[in-house]
This record gives sequence, structure tokens and C-alpha cells, in this order.
Amino acid sequence: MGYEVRIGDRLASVKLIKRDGQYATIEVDGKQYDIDIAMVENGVYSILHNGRSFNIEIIPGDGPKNYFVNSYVNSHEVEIIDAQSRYMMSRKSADDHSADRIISTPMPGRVVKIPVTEGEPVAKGATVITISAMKMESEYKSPIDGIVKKIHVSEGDNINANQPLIEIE
Amino acid sequence: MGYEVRIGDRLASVKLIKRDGQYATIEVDGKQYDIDIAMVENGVYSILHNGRSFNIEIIPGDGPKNYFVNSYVNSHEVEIIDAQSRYMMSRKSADDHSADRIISTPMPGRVVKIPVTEGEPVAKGATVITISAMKMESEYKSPIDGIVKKIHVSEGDNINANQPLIEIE
Amino acid sequence: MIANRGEIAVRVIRSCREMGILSVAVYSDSDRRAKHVRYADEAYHIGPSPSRESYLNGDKIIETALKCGADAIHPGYGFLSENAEFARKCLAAGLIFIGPDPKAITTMGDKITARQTMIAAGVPVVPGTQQKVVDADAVRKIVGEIGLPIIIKASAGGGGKGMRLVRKESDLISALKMAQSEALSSFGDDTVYIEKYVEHPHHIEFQILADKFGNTVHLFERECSIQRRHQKMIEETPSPFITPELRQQMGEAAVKAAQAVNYFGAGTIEFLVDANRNFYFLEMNTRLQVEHPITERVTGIDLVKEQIRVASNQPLSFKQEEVFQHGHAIECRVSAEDPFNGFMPSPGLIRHISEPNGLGIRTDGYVYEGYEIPIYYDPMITKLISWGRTREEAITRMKRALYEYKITGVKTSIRFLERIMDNDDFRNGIYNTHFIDEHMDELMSEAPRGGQIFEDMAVIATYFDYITKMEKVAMSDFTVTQSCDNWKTYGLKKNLQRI
Amino acid sequence: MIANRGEIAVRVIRSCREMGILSVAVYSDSDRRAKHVRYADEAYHIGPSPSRESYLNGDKIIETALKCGADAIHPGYGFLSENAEFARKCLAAGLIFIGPDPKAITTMGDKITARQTMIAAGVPVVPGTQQKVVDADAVRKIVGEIGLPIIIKASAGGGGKGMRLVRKESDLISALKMAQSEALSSFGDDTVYIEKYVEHPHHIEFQILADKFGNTVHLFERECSIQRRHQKMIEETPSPFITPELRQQMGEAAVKAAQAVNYFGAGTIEFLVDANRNFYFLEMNTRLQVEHPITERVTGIDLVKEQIRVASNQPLSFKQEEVFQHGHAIECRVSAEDPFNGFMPSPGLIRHISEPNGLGIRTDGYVYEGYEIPIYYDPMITKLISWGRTREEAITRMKRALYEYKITGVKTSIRFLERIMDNDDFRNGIYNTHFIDEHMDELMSEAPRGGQIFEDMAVIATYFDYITKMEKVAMSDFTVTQSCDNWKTYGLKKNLQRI
Repeated sequence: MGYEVRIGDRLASVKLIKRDGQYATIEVDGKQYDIDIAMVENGVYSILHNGRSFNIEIIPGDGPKNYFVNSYVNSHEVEIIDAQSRYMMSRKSADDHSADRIISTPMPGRVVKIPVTEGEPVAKGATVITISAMKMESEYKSPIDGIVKKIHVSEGDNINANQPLIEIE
Repeated sequence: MGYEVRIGDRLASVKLIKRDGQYATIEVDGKQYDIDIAMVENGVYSILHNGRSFNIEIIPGDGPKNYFVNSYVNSHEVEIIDAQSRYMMSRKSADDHSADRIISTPMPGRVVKIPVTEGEPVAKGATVITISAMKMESEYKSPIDGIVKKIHVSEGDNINANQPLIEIE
Repeated sequence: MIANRGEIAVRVIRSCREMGILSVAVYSDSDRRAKHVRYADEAYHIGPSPSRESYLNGDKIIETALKCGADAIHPGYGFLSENAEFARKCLAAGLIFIGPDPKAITTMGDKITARQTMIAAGVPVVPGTQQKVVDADAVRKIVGEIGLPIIIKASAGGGGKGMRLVRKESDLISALKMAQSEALSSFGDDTVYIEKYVEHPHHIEFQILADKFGNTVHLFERECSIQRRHQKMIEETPSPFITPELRQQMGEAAVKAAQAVNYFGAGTIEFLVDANRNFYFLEMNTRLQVEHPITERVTGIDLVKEQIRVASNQPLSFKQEEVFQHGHAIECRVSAEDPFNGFMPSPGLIRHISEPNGLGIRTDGYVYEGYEIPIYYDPMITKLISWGRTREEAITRMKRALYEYKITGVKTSIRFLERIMDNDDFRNGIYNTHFIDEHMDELMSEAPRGGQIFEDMAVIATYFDYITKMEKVAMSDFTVTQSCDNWKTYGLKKNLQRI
Repeated sequence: MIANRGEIAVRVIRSCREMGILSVAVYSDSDRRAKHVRYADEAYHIGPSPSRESYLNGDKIIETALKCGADAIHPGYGFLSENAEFARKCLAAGLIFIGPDPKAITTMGDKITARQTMIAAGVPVVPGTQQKVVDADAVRKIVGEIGLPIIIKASAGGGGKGMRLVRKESDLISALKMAQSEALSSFGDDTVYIEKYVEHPHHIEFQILADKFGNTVHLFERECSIQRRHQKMIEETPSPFITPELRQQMGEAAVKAAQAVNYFGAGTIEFLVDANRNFYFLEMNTRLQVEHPITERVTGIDLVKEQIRVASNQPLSFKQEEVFQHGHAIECRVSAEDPFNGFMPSPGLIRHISEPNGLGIRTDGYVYEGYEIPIYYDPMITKLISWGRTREEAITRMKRALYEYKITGVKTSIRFLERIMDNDDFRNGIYNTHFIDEHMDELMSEAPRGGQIFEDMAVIATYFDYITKMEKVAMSDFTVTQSCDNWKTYGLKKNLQRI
């Protein structure tokens, strides 16, 4: 079973060479690792490789094949790329232009202010929404000169991470 | 929905009077409690009752309706008694005599010694199996004068809690 | 009753419990599941999630306290802790306010009055005006005396609001106008004053403790210069910067400052110390500080217990000459934020926590597995305190503890704090309040640590996790698809992938 | 390399990490998922689960150490830590053994030789024989000198095996025979000796630390009289029983005892102290003790780091007169056992842990959520250490911490320890080694605490949990039974009930 795995900016090619219970040989970009791997807690793996002890924690991310992965020294965003993901990626890059025009936030919060209305023209860089989270306010700006197509939220609403807030076209 | 709930030696009769989300009125042995109840962690409930804050942890026990329940000051064994349980209880008490003659342990461990063989007569109080767990050895004795009917394990075996080890008749 | 939330509410309840005092928590809508609600003996709802409708609603808090029969209110830090009006209302309602006399809060809360009081008491203050500054003439006059650069500050202010640094004479008038207008809009009062700007200062504060019988002691200093945007991030005691002589002088000045306002309870005198080790009174915090645990660690004194004892009219149980600094303590504030993405707040669900433990480690936090950090309050979720016989041991121990500390589900500042512990200037104790700004590039560096192998192991574990779950899905396909339609199998598949 | 497992392996790795030393763990079959394996930099498998095939297999451990390039072996406590043969083999293989010279282990391991050495050094020992006792005549002679009651002990022994208490003259001969035969079968050596039995003794030990340059210091005492079947359960320092004068005398005797065998590293001199405060050398433990953290807490000294420094030929970094006892520390050993059911061991899966935290609390443990405690090793899973300025504060803090400590999935001794903290005699510091036996009824009392309401809330939560899950099952019945057969629905139901 071979996959490509995206970790940060790197695209690694990964293959299971053999497996016998907790012992496995896995190839990453042509380099073979003989490992002893055990899930020790929910989502945490202990890996022994040539005697070295690694602990890797895997947390589901936003998409079904996206993960946040913590080794004990770094955090990574990791994605499994299979045929379906490749298809989605190609679609997404075609759609990219429009996707960029949907304003959302990486964290949950509360809508403080929406200084624009639907149908109103906005200049690139103009603030279209202000979000407050944990005593810190952040302003989100229009990426283009355009028109406010749709406003999905109201002032005072609580919002989730990555929720579409405002569409500009 | 009314049930009987066994807690330690007490049999309490419990009834849900009303419920609205996290607010509920529940009657225990005729006493009504208006509570605000929320599951805060997996299996841990926070209950507020007249302002008092209680934390109750519920851990599944050996049977499907058996639980270990920890309040912050005590631990209890609790069982939900429904029609099915009542049937099982009546069956069990009929079988009681024979159930008593199956030797098992409350904890996992390792079989150190079985000084008897199948078919051998044993006196009441004679050791029939020695189990070691965590550096401590425990001897289990025959509850009756009888005959060793069946030995399910061998010396050196690892055993689970409540696993039938030896039957005496 | 603890009129607060988060780690400080839990902290206060712990000391209550040790003293055999029943504790009462209050909570807002989004804090029903918070640890302080679960941990207290009693808990009462006081309003909606936004602070001003709950934790800042003094009348509701007092009403709740009276209704449940509470004897005293501990305000923690933040929220109503430095609100003289609230303190007065508590007293008027017959409740003990665990803090100083409201008059001391008022005096220290108005910065110009505080400066005047300190000058009268002989405590050094930063050169500048003693009176409010209204017009351009007054500004020019004072600049003529103390020279540039200066800072214009709001008298009612705090936390950087209504503050303007002026380096050039030509900016003076516009800066004055802007400071006044910002002061008016932030605090409803346009009174401003002027202080000489101290270059590359250290922010060093002294913990003081006083009873109602005239005994005032200090519990030595805390070095709080590791700050980002006027927010402290790391504190330590003793300060690696000050000398024993300076420590004694500053300690005496801190005691004088507290005595000048007839202070009782726990309080903190903040000083600026310049590169030549001249020190100046900056302000007084008339409450417990976030960073109080490092003082507790080196002196052994439980500050919350002392607050409660003073509030119940007991004298201090020790004298100045009985207090010593044993070893070295450091505190790191851990926040739910993404340091590598503009310190963006990161509220959300805590999936997993492994807390550090063992010799010389203390944590004061309030989050637990399965808890959802609300969006309404401060991002600080836990404080990690290390102690060592020497500063070096405290640092290596802190590194070890940060390495052990795992919080997942939300982004935290743990990795950023680790990098500060690794910084040579920090390790050598050579830093001032500009430390984080000056070292930002290095602290932000995305260079992978530990080498390629850690990255490959992350890839391997993720891959292994994925194929193992795929196998399970394949097995369930085999047994389930016979009798259930495909849509359900898909749902099951999705679920398994999520487990 | 740490030739051990459990909390002590984790403890040693922590200090290694703070010193910048890479750590190597070893593990048996059932310890693949153990915390020390996960936490160390490297980890190697050394054999099957039973100790004698893994953690007691010295040759395999040395072979593994040589193969991975380890410089030194820390033996922890238990297992091979007091095995002179193992220490010798380490040295012969060119490895540093982090412990004393093997000769010191041998001398102190043979109880008759240890007694002779102490008598020669002028350290008081319990009155009794200096030589081995072979026959009835020798027994009668010594009883004539010291009187009854006496204890007959195995010279190669320890931990209560081969030990016989004799109160009546008529039992003397049979007791001698039984002790000899038990000694032979347990240790392969029937050598026994006789000591006067000390009634109602205190078990008080002194921590000593010595370098290879002749510097020997003691780090004061630990009171270890709270025992059950010769197993310590709670330790504290300072001892509430001994006086400052006695402390000094015993400390000097402890240093003399260590010097008598040219001891270096960390070691413990155990004394019996009778009701009149006469003290007698009992034995020396030539390794780190389980209860070492309370000494670390009051002296501030990291004993593992000092062990490593001594082993790498560094002198002690402090002198006797620089060591002080600050405040009071107590340790509670938490075991996976059921105190209310004959202290039956309770291995198994840990479902949930909430650890206590905050001021003055330290835990040293090794279990985590999802970890399965194996059946092969000691039931102790964690140690809880509290500190206070006074003994009373340390006790109330310990109570608070025990209240916060939740470990579920296995039975633990936490509730039993809480009851000891509540006991008046314990709180007043009036106890000796018979404390647990004498208070067993009270400690075992099943009287519910907190009143009926806690029991009703337990009932309510369980009931609520059950009906909530039933509702979910009812909902899934509605959507699933249409297309799947009943057997599967039943399986699903069962599963939901288990979630």
C-alpha cells in the first residue's frame, strides 16, 4: 500500500514493505525503517527504531485525511494523499479563485462588527469583519476589489473555526 | 421511567420526574432532587443541586448494568435493576449452590501452583490453587468437601479477573 | 466566594480547602463545565458569557454571595479585583473583601495621585509631572526639564491604553491630543501626565504583605521583563539583574510605598529599573498577581492563605527577618494561542493533556481533557513553575518540564517558551523588556528541531494509523455490507476514520 | 542506562534529561508500553515478563548496555540494586555502576557482618549476638544476657523472611529450628543471629551522601513508622518524634556508619528508636530509597543528580553545615490494591487519571490513561509528596491532594491514605510501627463519608447515564432495524451500553 503524505511543505512517498503485528518495515522516500510501533494511548504511538524511542501523537484535523501530528520536538500538519484527495486537490486548484474570496477565521470567536452590507462594493484591503476571541480583536480584510455577495453571520454571533463568514465577488 | 438501583447493600427506587436538557428532576426513594447535570469528561458527571457541586465518575463494571461509581468521597458498586436483571437474579439465586463451587479471583494474575488433579477428592478449606499478582501470592481454598470436577487452567498461565479456574462438586 | 474563574479560582479554592473553609464558585453560561465550578463546594450561575454580564457584574455577585451565606469574597486578579467601587459595595453589604481598603485601591488606581503619594513618601518615581497636563505649554515646560524621550500616559489608565511615546519635539502636540482622546474614549477621563521614557528598562516588582496591625513585609522581587506587548510571559525570582544591595533598597522602598497608603493584604509594587540600576516606582497592583507562585516557591509562604488570614484580622505569622529566598523559581505562562501565527488565540476542545511532574515542578492550570476553552476570556490556560537550587537548575528543569508538557486540541505557546529557555541571552540572565522583540527572528525560526528522523517518524505514524483504520474498514465492509445499504457503510467508514 | 522500571526509572530519566545526559531504558515483554520506555531516549528489550528473566537478568542487562554504548548503569531500587555480584560485573565490563563499591554492598548485605562492623565503628546496635547462633545453648546464653523477647533473624535476609519473634522461653528451640530452615530455603544459607526485640519501635532512617574524596554528609532523617507488614506506606521528615539533640546524635552515627564501609554515593542508615528515644542501627540500604523525595523537598538537593556526580568522580557540591531542613514533607505511596479487601493487588487498565497539582505538591508516578498495569511487578504506581511550612500544613495539603487524586480502572489505596491523614494520633504525630495494626478497625470502617446525599447523587448520575444511553439505543433502533437483522441491533445496543 503506497501513499503520498504531505508534511508541511514536503511531499513524502510512503510504502509498507512488510508487517508482522507491532513490527513493520516502512519506506519513506526510499529510506527503509524497521520499526516496533504500538498505540499506547488514544492517538499516541510509541515507535522504537534502532533502539531510539519516539512518541508521535496524531490528532484528526479539519478534513478526513488531515492531521495535526506532534513529535516530542515539533508539530506538523500532515495529509494523506490518495486518489480521492488528488481529485479534490485538482478540483480545488481550479476553484481556487473563488475559494479565496470566502472570508473565514482559523479559530472560533465572536463577530464584533460587520461594517459592510450585502451588495456593497469593497476595496481590496478594506476591513469587512472584526472577530473577537479571548480578549483579542482581529480584523479580516477583503482580498480583492469587489462586491459583498453574501454575509452568513450577524454581529454578536459566535462562529466556528473555518466557517464561511462573508463572500466577496 | 422508573428503575431500582442497587448501591452497595441498598436498593433505591429511582424515577425521572421531568427533564429539560441539562435540568432534571429525579426522585430517589421518594425524595425529589432538582439537578443541573452535565457530562464533563468521558464518564464523569458534574451535578449541581441547590448550589452544591458534586462530581460523579461512572465506570462500567463486569456486567452490562454494573458500574463502579466514585463520588469524591466514596466508591460504590452500583447496578441498574430492570426486568431482565430481575430474571437473571432469580435464576442466579436458584443456581447459587453450584456457582459457589467455581473458584475464580477478583483480579488478574498468574497461576503459581495447582496442588490437585481432576477427579481428586478435596476437603473443605484445602488449598486448590495459588495465584500470584504483583509479588503477592494468594491461596484459594475449596468451599466444600467434594471432588475436583474440572481444572480450566495450568500452572504458569496468566488469568483474567473472574475467570473460572477450578470447579468442585 | 471566589469572584473569578480559570486557574486563579482553582488556586484560591485549593488554599480554602487546606484551611477547612468551604468554597463557592460563580460561573457564566460558558463556564458550567469549568474546573472551578466542579472543584468548589458550591457553585452559582451569575449570567451570560461576556465578562461584563457576569464576572464584571458586581451587584449580581454580591447578591449571590448574600443569598448563599458567604462570609467573604476573594476577587482573584483581573475582573473586579482592582475595582474600589466593588470593594466598597462588598463592605457595605457586610461581606469581607479579601483585599486592601477601597481607599488604597482608589489612590493607587489613579496614577497621578499614586505618583504624588509616592513622592511624598520618599519613594523614587520616574522623573515627570506631578500634576495633570492640559496644554502644549505644560508639555514643553516639562520636556525642558527632563528632556526627550517621554511617555504621555492616561491617569486612569493601565495596560498600554492611552499611552504615547514621544521621541521628537515636533510630535509632542499631536501625541498629547491623541493620548487625551484615547484616554477619554477608553476610561471616560482625558487626564494625562508625562513621564521620562526609561530606555531598555527592567520590569521588577516586589511582593508585599501587610496585616491590619501595621506590620508590613516584602517577600523579595520578581523579574518580569520577558514581555510581549506589555503582557508578561516568563517571570523569575531572584532577578539575575539586581544586586543584594539594590534588593534591600528596593524592598525597603516597596514597604514604604505600601505603608504610605495604609495597605493591608497582598500587593505588588512595580518598579522600572534602568541599565544603571536606578529604580523608579511604576505602579502598585492592589491584588494577587498571576506570577505569585514563584514567590511562594522560594519563600515557602502560601500567599492566598496569608490574604485570608489578614482579611480575618489575624496578624502576620512571620517577621521580615524570618523570610528568605531559597533557590530560584521560574514561571512560564502557557496560553492557548499560536505563537507561530501572530499569537492568534486558539480556543477550543482539549483532546489530551500530559502534565509534567516530579522534583521541583508545579503547575497551576484549569483545563482538563474534554474541556472546551471558551472564546470569551483570557487565553492563559496554565502556569508552569520550576524550582532549582540555582538559576541554571531551574532553567534545565523548566526545559525538561516543557518537554514533558503535552496539550493537544488547541495550539499553545509551549514550543515558544522552550525556545526562550534555549536562548543564550536568557540563559545568561542578560535581558530587559525588549528581549522578545529583539530576539523575535530567532524565537520564530521554523527550523526543524531534532533532525529529519522526527519528521519521518511523524509521517510513518500517520501512515500506519491510516492504513490500520483502512484495514478495519475493509473488514467491516465484509461483514456489514451484506445486509445494510451502501450509504450506511459509508457512514461507518467515515466514523472509523475519525476514531 | 536505567536497569529498572516504573516510577523510579522515570524519576532517574528526568534528572538525566536535566543534566543533558541521554537515557536508555530496558524493558520486559509486558513493559513495551510502559512510560519509562516511552520517555527515555533509547529503549531495549531484555526478556520475558517475570523479573528473574528480565530485570533480574544482570548478564543480559550488561550485554545490552555494552551493545548500545551506555557509559553507566543506574540500578534504581529493588531488582539488582543491592546485588554486589551485579555491581562487580558492571565494573568488570567497564561500565560505571551508579552506587557504592561492591565491597560495601557485601558488608552491609550480610547482617552479622554489618552488626560487627557497626559495633567496631562505635555505632549503637540492638543488643544481641555478634556471631552466628548455631545451637540451643548459644540461644539460652544470649537470652540470659539480654532477656526476652528476642527476634531470630537470617543473616542473609531482609523483608521479614526467616524472622521469628520469641516471647516465651519454651518457644526458643522450635523458633530457632524454624528460622534456620526458612533461612535455608529462602536464601540458601541457614545462618541466623539474635537481637533483642524492641517494643513499639519507631523506624527512622538517615539519608547519607558521600563522594569518593572522603566527604560524607547526612541529609537528616525520614520517619518511616507507618507500615503494613513491614512495607512502608507513609513517610515524613522531620520526624515528629525525635528531638534536635537526638537528630544530631543519630546524624553523626549515620555518617560514622557510612564511613566504616568507605561508602560513596547515596545510602540510607535505618535505625530502630525505642519509646525512650534510644536508637539502634538496624541495617543500611546501599541504594536510593522509594521515599527519597521527601528529603529532596526539605533540603532542595536532587539525590539522583548527586548520585550521578559522585559516580563521575566529582566531589560533593556542599558541606554538612550548608544543608538545612526547610519545612515539612510527607510522602504517601499509592498502590494498585484494594485496601478494603485484604489489600488484594489490583492490576489492570487505567481508565482515567486526574492528578493533584498546585503549591507544595509533587507526584512521582509512571501510569497513564490507557496503560495496563502488569501483574508481574510491585503494586506501587505513584508517590504523592506534599510540603508545608509546618507539619500541619503538609498534612492538610496532603489531604487536599488526595481528594484531588482520581485514578479509575483499578482499585487504589488513596481512600485508605486519606483516612490515615484524618486519624487523630497521626495528626498529633503520636505513632510507631504498630500504628496501622492498632488502628485497623477505624481505618477500615465502611462508614459512608459526606452523608446520604453523596450516595443519592451517585445513584442519580448512574441512572441518568443509563437512561440517556437507552434513549440513544431507542433512536438507533428506529433507524437501523429497518435493514439489519435483530442480532446486529442487539450487538449495537450492547455496544452503546458500553460506551
